[in-house]
Amino acid sequence: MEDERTFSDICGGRLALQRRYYSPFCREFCLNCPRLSLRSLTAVTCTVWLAAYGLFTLWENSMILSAAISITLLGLLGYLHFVKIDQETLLIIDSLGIQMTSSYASGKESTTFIEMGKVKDVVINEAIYMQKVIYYLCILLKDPVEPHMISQVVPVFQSAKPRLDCLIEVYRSCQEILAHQKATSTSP
Amino acid sequence: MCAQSITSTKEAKWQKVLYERQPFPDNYVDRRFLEELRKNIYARKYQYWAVVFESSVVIQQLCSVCVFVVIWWYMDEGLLAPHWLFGTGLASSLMGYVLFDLIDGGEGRKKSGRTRWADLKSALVFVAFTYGFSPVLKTLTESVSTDTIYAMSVFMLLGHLIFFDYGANAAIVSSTLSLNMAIFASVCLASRLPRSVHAFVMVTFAIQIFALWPMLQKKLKACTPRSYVGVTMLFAFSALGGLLSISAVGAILFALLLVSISCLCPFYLIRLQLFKENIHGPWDEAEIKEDLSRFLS
Amino acid sequence: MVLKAFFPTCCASADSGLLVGRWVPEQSSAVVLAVVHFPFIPIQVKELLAQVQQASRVGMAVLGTWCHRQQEPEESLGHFLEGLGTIFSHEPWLQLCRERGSKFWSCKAIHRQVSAAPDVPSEDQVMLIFYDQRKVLLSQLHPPTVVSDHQDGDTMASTGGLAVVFDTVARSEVLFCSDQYDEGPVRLSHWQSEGVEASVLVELAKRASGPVCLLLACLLSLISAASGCRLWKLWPLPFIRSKLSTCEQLRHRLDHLTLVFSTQKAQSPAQLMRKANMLVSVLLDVALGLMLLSWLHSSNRIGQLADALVPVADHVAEELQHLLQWLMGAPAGLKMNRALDQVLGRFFLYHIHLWISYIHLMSPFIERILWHVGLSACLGLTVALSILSDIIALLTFHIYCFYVYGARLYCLKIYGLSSLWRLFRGKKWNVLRQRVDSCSYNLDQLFIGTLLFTILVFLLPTTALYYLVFTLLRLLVVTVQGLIHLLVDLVNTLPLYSLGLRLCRPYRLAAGVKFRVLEHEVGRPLRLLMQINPLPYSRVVHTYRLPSCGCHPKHSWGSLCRKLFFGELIYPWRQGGDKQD
Amino acid sequence: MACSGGGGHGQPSSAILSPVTPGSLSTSRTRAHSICMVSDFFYPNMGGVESHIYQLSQCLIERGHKVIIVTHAYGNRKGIRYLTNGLKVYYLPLKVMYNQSTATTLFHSLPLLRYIFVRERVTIIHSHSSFSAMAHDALFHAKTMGLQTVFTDHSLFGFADVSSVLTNKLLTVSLCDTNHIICVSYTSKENTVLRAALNPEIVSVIPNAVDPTDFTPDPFRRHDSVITIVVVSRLVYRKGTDLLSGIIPELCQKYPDLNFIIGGEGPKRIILEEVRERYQLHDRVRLLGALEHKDVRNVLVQGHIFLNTSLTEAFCMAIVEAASCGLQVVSTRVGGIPEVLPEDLIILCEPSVKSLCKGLEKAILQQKSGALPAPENIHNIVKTFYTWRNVAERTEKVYERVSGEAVLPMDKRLDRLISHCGPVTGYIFAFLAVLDYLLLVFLRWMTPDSIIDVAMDATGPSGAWTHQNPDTTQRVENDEVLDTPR
Repeated sequence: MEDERTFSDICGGRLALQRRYYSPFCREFCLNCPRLSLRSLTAVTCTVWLAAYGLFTLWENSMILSAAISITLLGLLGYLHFVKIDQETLLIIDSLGIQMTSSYASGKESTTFIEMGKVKDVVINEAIYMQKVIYYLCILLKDPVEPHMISQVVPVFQSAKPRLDCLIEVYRSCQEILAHQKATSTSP
Repeated sequence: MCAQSITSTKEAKWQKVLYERQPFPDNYVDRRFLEELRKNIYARKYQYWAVVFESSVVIQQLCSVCVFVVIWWYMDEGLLAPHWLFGTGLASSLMGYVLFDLIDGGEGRKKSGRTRWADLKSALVFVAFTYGFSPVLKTLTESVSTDTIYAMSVFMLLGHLIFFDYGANAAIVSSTLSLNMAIFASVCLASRLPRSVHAFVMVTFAIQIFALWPMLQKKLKACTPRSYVGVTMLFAFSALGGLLSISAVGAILFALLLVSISCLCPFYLIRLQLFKENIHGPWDEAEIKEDLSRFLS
Repeated sequence: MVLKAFFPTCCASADSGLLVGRWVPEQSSAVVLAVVHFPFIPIQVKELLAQVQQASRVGMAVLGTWCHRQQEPEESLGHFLEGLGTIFSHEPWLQLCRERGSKFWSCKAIHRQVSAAPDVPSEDQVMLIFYDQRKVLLSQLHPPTVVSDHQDGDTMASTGGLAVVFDTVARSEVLFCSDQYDEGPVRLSHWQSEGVEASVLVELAKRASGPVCLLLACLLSLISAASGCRLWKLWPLPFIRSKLSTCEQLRHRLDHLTLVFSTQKAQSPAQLMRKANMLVSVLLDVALGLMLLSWLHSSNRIGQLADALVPVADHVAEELQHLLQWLMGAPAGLKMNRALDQVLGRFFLYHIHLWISYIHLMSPFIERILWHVGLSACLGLTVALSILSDIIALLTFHIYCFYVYGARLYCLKIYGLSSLWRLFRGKKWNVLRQRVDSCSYNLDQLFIGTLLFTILVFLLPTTALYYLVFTLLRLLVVTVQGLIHLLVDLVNTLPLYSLGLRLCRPYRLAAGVKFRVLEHEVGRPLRLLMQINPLPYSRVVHTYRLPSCGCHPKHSWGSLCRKLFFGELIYPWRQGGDKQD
Repeated sequence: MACSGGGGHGQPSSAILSPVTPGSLSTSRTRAHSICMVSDFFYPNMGGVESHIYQLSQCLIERGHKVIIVTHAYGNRKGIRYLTNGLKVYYLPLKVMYNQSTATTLFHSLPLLRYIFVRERVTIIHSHSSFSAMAHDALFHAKTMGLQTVFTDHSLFGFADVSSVLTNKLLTVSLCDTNHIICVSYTSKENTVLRAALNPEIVSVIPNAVDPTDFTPDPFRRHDSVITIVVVSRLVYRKGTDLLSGIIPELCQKYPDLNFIIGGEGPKRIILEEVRERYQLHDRVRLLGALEHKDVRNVLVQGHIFLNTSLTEAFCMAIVEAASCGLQVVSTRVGGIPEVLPEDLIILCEPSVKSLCKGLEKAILQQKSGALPAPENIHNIVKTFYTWRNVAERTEKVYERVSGEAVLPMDKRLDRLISHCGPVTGYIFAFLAVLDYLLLVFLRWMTPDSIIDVAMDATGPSGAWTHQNPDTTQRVENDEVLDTPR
């Protein structure tokens, strides 16, 4: 089954959360950020161009204009390829692991898979971020040496920072799967 | 709650203790509030003439700076031969040296345990070094513009006057710094003089007037106040005279300055004492009266 | 726990038969390695498994049955497969089945000895995970999981779950290498490696490599012995060698070659990778060097260079002379002390004069020198480059001298001024407490101190200017040398082999795995596709970069500026002193 | 200290002792406030203010209020932590300027503080310690946001030198429109009223307290063959370490059977060591160095007499702790000390070596003649004096009163500032207040209150911590928290 709900991120922008329940022990949560808005793009381009023209009128050097063009193009490419993240996916499979995929606007995907053996817990944590105090979902990794300690905290949905209600949704079903995992892994 | 507490405890007397719970609200204000407040406990009363006498130190210093500048002016104009200045300086310093020991019959020397040999040595060091460096001094600042030099020396002399140890125990007082600034200024000025002999003489004179003369003054002030006042007067007038020979306006201004410092400022200080309002009370940080250094000596 | 069945994609189209693989009870996951086809004799299957097991030390077993509903009519097969379970008893008994119509599979895991109902087989949920046998076999997980011990493969469970899968597949390589043409007693289907004769060249190379390595190793040992002999330990030589970057580079390369051609085998794959990287970098280096050589020796470029060199040196000297003339005047309207200015200027001019004469003295030999230098390019581009940087250092020796004089002078001044400034303020530096204390000087100390202070203050600008100018020149040279060294280091350290591998065979270097959920319908087992998540390039470089021969400055910018300000000497190469601190 | 248990539960309730609040636990059970304590000084820093804030918060939580604490980051202790009973602490990443007090530009802390106040739905801001710049910032912003403000002053200040003149001016500005001020002793109240030119009606006196259960006597730890004098204080000038350095040789020469135990660390320690060297007292004067708060009791009970040589004190907790351990207290008569203990428990002296030696000799004689009451008795008397629960009740009353009052609207506030703080300062700070308001408006436009997540209550009426509801997300992650990239 699959459904979609809209939430908002900490800055008020709207996010779409898709939940796919493949089976009782495999679920996928997919957060879609708003796409690159044409308005902001044009705004940035115009500012760069105006600046370029200003310099051009100052120095009468056409190099500046070409430089401006290349800068805008390269900047846009770089932004789309390295910065702008369109979609963040959290795939959690019982007794196998948790997989986080973040796909960039250019289609590039970066995936990290964490085995269930390393996962200690999934919690919602509070943090001071820029001039805000935000909630964020994070995966606690076991310390290989002593298992009750925490070696690392992996934040989830790092680029699209959803608000608490959205996080709680994800958190609940993650907890269900983790609980099932704990229950069964102890029995055999 | 306030009301009932008041009524229920007409007879109960408020006392300034924390360890027992009293039938008053926490923000209760008693009659005895601020009764331990005191004002101007440590305010000092000043005598006018005493202040004037103390101010003479400042006068002295101003005058010595003035004299120095005047002498430099003479030498720069070539009105004053360096040999002559050197001779007089030497003579006066010898006189002062003798006087220095005569005044207190040599207790100071005994106390400090400084031998005449040491004095001679340092005197030799002064002369030798100054003489050795005077050619360098001559060429030192020739590429620097005169105005820069003047500005620097004025600044340094002001610094000398500011940091000089007038007997007040303030934080900024540092006799070392003031002396150094004076010497710096003297070197700067000396380097503008026409020949290296001039420079040499100028620097030695600076040492005499900025380093040796205040020592003698201090001793005079301590032992024979009357003569000290006399010397101060004399010195002030000589300085005025010297300045007068250069510019009348300068002399008048300087005289005004001296008068205001020696007469007006004390008067104003005493007036201001009346407006003093210094709050004291149990909250003050108690200061330790007796000296505790004896336990560590 | 959910039962995970790792199924090789290459077997998806195989005929019905038995699933052979390994059962990992800790994660309740079954790693299917191959399918045994009908007809077979159970004893032979068991023998095969036994020999594979003792060869690969992996607990092999018959995990269950696999039926591909396209050939056989099911009803006959069904009971038969049921029956097989009794022959090869395994817990739990997998029953994989692929229908003809739908592309969805059915999979059952049956427990027999369930205490509650012995006759009614109980089932639990199964998850099918397809994996590409070849890729998994060849790939190598990063960071490399420590393989606990090779004695028994079943302790692998101590390491992470997927590591076990990778390990299992990697170890049961013998199963795949079995030649496909000789018909064994048992017909298996799995990914088939192209046996031995597929790669004759590789085999030949492997055979040949041993003696070649031995030979080269002997040569190298001779060379190193020669370089190690006592003659080189005589006084000036070690110093010079430590300063010449050419020697550094040569020694570095020598180490590389000795390591590459060392006769003992590389234990871990990482070490093997390292060797390969070194070999490739050396080869590339030499190739580039030879190109350079051919370029140089074609159409007498050496001669042109030599002719160009002397005038250039002269010109540089000229420029320096003009600069000094300018400084001895009133440069940029700065107020300098004329006497000192003249003295310094003359001193430096004399130096330049010396230098020019020296250059002219050695001008006739330059061409021959260059020619020999050019020959050295056949040892590799890096060697040529480092020789170049050494030549630059030699040709700009006079600038270096100026810099040193200026720096020393300036340094003295600065220290004198700082201590005299403390005296000026009536303070002194307390060495024991490492702080500034106030101190009462006596009169003549004060006087002399102030006198010197004044003089130094007025002389400071002159020295400072000289220092500044020569430092700038020096920095220019240092930057050029630094760039050359950077280039050399790039060639030295870049792990080209790994990068190429990452480019052509991404699955060989795996950062981990990633799963894709294949489309599925309710009631059927979930099907995941396990793909290999290749290592990003940055981490490839970071993991496999070769050690550099640290012969370039390790200043941080802050410390560099501090040193410049206080007039301490800076060097392009790593100082012996720097090594200690 | 800040992690030692949950506040003072030594007494059943000290309410019975106060005629003001009969059975206050039941009657004064009014609506719960959500309080935000702001101060630069908090655990891991150690001291009187820190323990005050911690214990007070614990007791308020126990009484059903919601309490959070805001302080600045200490080293890598940044972000959000939870202490005992779900006491939530924000360690804000602000630059520390001078001994643990943050640098203030009066504005740079507004965005974070406002965010916290909004998300925690704070109703009352309670700032501590006039040395803490952050506390004053918080007051300033809270007034701008229209929240009730309370300020607790823990320290005394003179009027003599330039620095105090300046600080007093700032205090005037900061307190002139604060709703209520709390002082720890009557002397401190007088001082504060004078410094900030306040109306004494809005200044309450609520003393500090000690946890009597932490400071119980133990007569068997002390050796009665010798007499031991204990000193526990920071070894700095204000604590009169110089006096101590004079007292030690005097008494040690006079009484051969006298030992000193000195706990505490500080710049003046060198003096004591020099004295010890000079008079070869190594076997009789023990310098313990810095003490953990939990060890203090074990040090105290080893002695017979406690010596306090402070030159200024608002409310000396050390002597109360010592008396609670059953020691005879000898102290200087400065600041609020005379109000703290009754005459029969304390010997007050002038702050001079002679007077203190006299007082100590008196105490020694009493000790030798056995005229002193038994430690148990002293403890039983002292433990009724100061308890945190009582402090919490009285503070709660202040909150009640404050929450009734109205916060000055902007115009009135500006009038107050201008009329109350002198022409120059008044106008300057009125201007700053306006700027602050504009900045706040800007922030509200940038991130409206509606999109700020309301935080889960750890404490208070619906505290997730107190009634453990299952799916609360409040897991304490003390180790890793994201921080502002700086």
